[in-house]
Amino acid sequence: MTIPNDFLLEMQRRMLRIRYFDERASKMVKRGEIPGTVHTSIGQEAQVVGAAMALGEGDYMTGNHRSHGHPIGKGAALGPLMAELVGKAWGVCGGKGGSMHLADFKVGSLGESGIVGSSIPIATGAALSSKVLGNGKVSLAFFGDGAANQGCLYEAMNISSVWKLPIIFLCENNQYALSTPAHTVTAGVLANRAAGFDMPGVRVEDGQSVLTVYDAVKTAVDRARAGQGPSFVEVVTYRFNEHSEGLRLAVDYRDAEQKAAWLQRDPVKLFRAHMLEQSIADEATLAGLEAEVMAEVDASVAFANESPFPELTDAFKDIYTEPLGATQ
Amino acid sequence: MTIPNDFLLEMQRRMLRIRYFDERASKMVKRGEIPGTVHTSIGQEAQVVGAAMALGEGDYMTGNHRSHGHPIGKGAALGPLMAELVGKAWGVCGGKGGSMHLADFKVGSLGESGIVGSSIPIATGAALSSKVLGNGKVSLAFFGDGAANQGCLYEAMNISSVWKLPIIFLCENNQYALSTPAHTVTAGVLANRAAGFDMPGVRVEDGQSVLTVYDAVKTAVDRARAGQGPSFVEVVTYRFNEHSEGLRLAVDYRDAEQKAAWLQRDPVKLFRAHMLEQSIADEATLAGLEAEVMAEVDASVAFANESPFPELTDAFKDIYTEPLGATQ
Amino acid sequence: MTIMSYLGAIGAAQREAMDADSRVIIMGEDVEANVYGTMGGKSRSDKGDFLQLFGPNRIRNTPISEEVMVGAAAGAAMTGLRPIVDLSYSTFLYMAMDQFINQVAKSRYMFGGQSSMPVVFRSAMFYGLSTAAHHSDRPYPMFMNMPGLKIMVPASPTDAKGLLRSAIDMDDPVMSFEACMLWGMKEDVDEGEFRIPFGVARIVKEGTDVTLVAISSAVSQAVLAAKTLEAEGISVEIIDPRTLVPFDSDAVLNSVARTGRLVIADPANKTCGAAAEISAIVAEQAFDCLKAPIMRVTTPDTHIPFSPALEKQLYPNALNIADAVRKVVQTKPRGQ
Amino acid sequence: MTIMSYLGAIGAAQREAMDADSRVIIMGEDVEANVYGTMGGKSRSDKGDFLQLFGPNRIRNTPISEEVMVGAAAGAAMTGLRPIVDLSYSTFLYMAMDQFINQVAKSRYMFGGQSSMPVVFRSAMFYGLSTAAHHSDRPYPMFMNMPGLKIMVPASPTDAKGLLRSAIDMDDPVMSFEACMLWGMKEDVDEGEFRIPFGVARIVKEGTDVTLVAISSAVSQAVLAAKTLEAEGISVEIIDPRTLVPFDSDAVLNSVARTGRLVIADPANKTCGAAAEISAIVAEQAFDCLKAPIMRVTTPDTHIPFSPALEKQLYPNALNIADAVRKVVQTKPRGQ
Ligand SMILES: Cc1ncc(C[n+]2csc(CCOP(=O)(O)OP(=O)(O)O)c2C)c(N)n1
Ligand SMILES: Cc1ncc(C[n+]2csc(CCOP(=O)(O)OP(=O)(O)O)c2C)c(N)n1
Ligand SMILES: [Mg+2]
Ligand SMILES: [Mg+2]
Repeated sequence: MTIPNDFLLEMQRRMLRIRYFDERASKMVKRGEIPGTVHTSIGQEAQVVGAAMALGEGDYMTGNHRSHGHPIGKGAALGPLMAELVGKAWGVCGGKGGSMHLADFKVGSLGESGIVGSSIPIATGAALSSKVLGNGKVSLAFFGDGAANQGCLYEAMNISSVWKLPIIFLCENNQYALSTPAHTVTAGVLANRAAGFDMPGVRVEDGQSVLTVYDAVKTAVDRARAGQGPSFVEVVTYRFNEHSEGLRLAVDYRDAEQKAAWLQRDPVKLFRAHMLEQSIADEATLAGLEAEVMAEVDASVAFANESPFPELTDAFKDIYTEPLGATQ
Repeated sequence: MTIPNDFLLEMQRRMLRIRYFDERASKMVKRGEIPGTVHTSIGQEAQVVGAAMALGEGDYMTGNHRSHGHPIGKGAALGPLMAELVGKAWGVCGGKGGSMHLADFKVGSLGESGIVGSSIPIATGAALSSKVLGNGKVSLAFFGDGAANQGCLYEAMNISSVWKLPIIFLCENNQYALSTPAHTVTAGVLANRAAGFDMPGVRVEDGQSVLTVYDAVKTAVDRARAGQGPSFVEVVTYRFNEHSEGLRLAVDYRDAEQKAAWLQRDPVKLFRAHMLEQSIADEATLAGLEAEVMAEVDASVAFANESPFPELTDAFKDIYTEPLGATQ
Repeated sequence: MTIMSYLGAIGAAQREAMDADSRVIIMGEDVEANVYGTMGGKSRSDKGDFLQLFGPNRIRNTPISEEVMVGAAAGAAMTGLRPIVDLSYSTFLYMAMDQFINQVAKSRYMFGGQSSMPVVFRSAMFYGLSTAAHHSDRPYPMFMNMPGLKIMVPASPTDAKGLLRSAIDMDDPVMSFEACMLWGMKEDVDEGEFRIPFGVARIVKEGTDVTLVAISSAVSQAVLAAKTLEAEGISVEIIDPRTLVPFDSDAVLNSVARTGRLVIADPANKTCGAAAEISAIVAEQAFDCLKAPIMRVTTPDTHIPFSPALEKQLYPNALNIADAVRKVVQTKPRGQ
Repeated sequence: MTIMSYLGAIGAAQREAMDADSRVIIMGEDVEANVYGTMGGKSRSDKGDFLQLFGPNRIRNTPISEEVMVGAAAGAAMTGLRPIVDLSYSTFLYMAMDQFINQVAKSRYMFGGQSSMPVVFRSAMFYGLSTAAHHSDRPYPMFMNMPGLKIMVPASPTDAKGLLRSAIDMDDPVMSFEACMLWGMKEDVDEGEFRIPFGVARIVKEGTDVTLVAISSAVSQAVLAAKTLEAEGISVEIIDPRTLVPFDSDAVLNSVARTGRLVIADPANKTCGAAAEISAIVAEQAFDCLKAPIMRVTTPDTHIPFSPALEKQLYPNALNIADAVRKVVQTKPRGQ
């Protein structure tokens, strides 16, 4: 399919947003400016953006602990995300969610999940409401190779297939679950599991190419929107940083050579080169884009710093939609 | 493979035990002699016995709510089973388990489960201990087509495949989960799901033939014992009675023609005919066998009747291996 | 007014809500065949078969997959539907515990109020019916320990209909624990629409000597016990909280302020049960009114055995409730 | 004796048990790399890497599949192994709730004592560390509500080592809830083999005016509060139950018999928490000794927010514990 240039530039913009946002967040964790830790999507930007941009504005999405890329890829504003990471009142979740539990309902982001696998049924439910209400919305669940061994995924795949729900199961296979190499805990090829649940299963070997990911996911999204049901898309990629920022393990569980090879395949650089080659954009445009995004990230930090902390009493709000009455 | 005649006769004996035991239990439920209800394996005897007898004496087995056939198929004595069904002290579980929770550790029966799917991880753990201890024992998990949509099955299949555990996942596909036709809630063919977990998946279309079932399961057992890991065996069969005895539903959810056709394929009658045809046994031998088993079932009822009820205080025993101390 | 059974009332409330709002759907195992009789009475025809009334888009048989069933209902509730999930037996809820706790109960909070969760999870507690340990749990205390869920435990057909209707209309997740023992219980119930608020206890019977808080199936047992005790000259005030979250602590505290004595009859297991919480609330907030120890009549800390010979002794009943009341009445108030 | 951290003590107990009995295995996510430092100290080399010491047959990385992990450990325990399952964070336990409740806790009972279940489930409660609602739960009260499980909540390195060793030697399933806040806590611990029995509380400090029962991370906070209170002339007796099932009610009842006052500091959520149970036991069995209301200092009924600005106020700490103690001391005993 031919994609208009401004859409391609928007892809690069969102990949840059993720890259710069996560690089900044990493620094801030190490400086103690962000409490707890963060899990960056650095190195996985193509896989995230290629998938998220294959969805429409109104479509739904859920994610996991590696969480910033998903809403950014779906188009969320950076300020409220950064404010959330520092635990401020202007955060997208008012400071209650933090890095692992971002959600931005304005862009169809129904929530990341700190519990591995746990958001897959939620995405399935969003697809169910689309089906029942007939509103044509598609749902996508981001989860990792590690999450792919949680039973709820197969319950979700089965029910989605039986009910022909408009959902994409998007497996971010970055080849490790924390310190555990996927091949040591995973039987067979994940994408091949889809066939047993009567749905297409695609494995994208080059997860560093945003266009390749986009094409694969777009096909699945079109299929879902046409009422033909769910698809499983496995994208092979690699995380450039440690599992979480600041984590230091005594063992080096990742093969050095393999790592070096993957670091060569930086999705942001690759797509930049592609756009120059294909003269989709010139150096000036791209440099300008990068400067713009960097400014956006600076602004998001400023926004976060400006924001007040939440009030002590906010800790007791939003548990229910109304005061609990008799028990309060 | 050629199977000695006495083994074939033992197959018929165990199928008859299940048939007569369940027919008697059904009557007793309707007469109020058994509290609660029972789920019979009438019509599924070939699938149960063909699988159970493919296991060795020392091998392990777990099951589900359709529970009498499994321990009987594995060689359990009928008296303590019947005493359990009536809630007596001489019951195999001292009257605490009842129909849905039979277990007879003497024959490797680690327990049936009233929770659909819940015993599959238990069988997986038995296979793990065989592997760690290197004692060559094989484990088999009986579960239904309905249970096959519980996520824990896929977690179990994955870990068993990765660890090459000696286990057989035996799916009793009687085509219905209570009132729900399997094809309405199940995507694709269950046996085909095995491939995605890197293990053989076999579908036995003729689950009414004890020898066909035996051959398929024996192959899987030999494979497991040889250290080659798990297998998935789906056996297509049919339950002749209602889901549970005494249950009456307003809707007839089973197709009348299909039902009539299946009732023709009575596994006990089929194997009887086969043995006569092949002159494995003559009429007198088989009639004698039937009389013997009927007497066994009568004796099991007598044993149950003779048994005292448990003491009130037994309700508080066996929660822990020792008195709870401070909390008591 | 018309005679309705507890089970019929549950069906009526659901039918009413489905008529009133097309966003309400029902999903669960075997709901199409109405196996548990909770959708229009025991028979399909009686009061109309839900599948025929509302169609397959709104009445959905699910696979046996509790985890995705619960999570999908939550996701659907976050995106425009108002699902009722029929989980049949309460002992099956554990299969979906992660979804209940980490998604259903926490999402709205974690996301700073961006989502609401209008979903009802129904399940029946089948205790007392010889179904043994895998079908007889009364697990509501576990859910009380996790904020974010509302919990109803109706003890009469009227409360079942009124509370369930409120639950379906509510924008927060509700867990409805229905006592199978009460399914057959009948009384006059308003056929029209009515709602019973959460967090408002029902004074089942007024009395002056002892406050007796009774939950679910223990309510009718408490009433029997009270009759016996009246004859002995002991006046018992019976309170049915009806919902455990929110819990109407004022009703209990006010009553104890008058009676000075408290007995709690709760079919859940003893340790960390609802009775423990109610006792702790009173010991904390009404200590000065107390004239006697607070007694709990609960299911002891055991699993449910199959044999009726063992099971029947376990639950709160008119006899053990009456004994507990006698004990607290005999205790002399301090300083006398 | 040697200086050991809480985390090191957990490692030491496991190493000790694995040396002593080849049937003991460890399984869990990322245990090979010792990501959580519970197997031989924070670094692999420190005190020996378990993978190198015991080999891949006994140290097993699992897939992220809590449900089968827990069930498989149970099945293995029923057939000759003595597994230790590392579930990392306590908030992940819900994923395996059905296996914990319906299999681990119930099997021995349902099968009339045919099986025993020698298995230990370890998990860390990461509260107070800005990990928000999906990593910060303290869910032990839910498990207290289900008989069949034993529950340890060590509050010191010595107790961690001694209790965990007892747990691994025990033939019943044990859940070990370890407070992440205490991981760094250091003290002199016996390097040799020793076991601390379940169901025997530790009198952390004797006192005469108030009994203060403190659980897990609340113990050290209680000690700080007691220091302040001593200065005000209030003598506090601090009791650490160490195990919640079995629970040493005698220790608490005897203490209350002397002090007449009870405060409970429990990091779990308030409703139906451990504090509620302890309060109810005392209100039932030691009412006549009570001179004041029983106060609970717990985490209020809320989820754990991410922002440190919101989180730090939530847990029992020296200040809110001291306030509660002052309250019960100020209340005049009735009749004075
Ligand atoms: C249910 C559950 N189990 C374990 C964890 C701990 N944990 C957090 S991230 C992670 C690895 C996840 O791997 P994967 O799904 O591949 O995602 P990735 O981090 O590689 O992006 C683990 C084990 C968790 N958060 N939730
Ligand atoms: C976790 C759980 N969900 C639901 C049930 C209720 N239930 C009992 S048997 C059954 C149908 C099981 O079907 P299947 O697995 O095919 O076994 P079959 O009865 O056909 O032998 C259901 C839904 C249960 N016991 N446990
Ligand atoms: Mg990964
Ligand atoms: Mg079936």
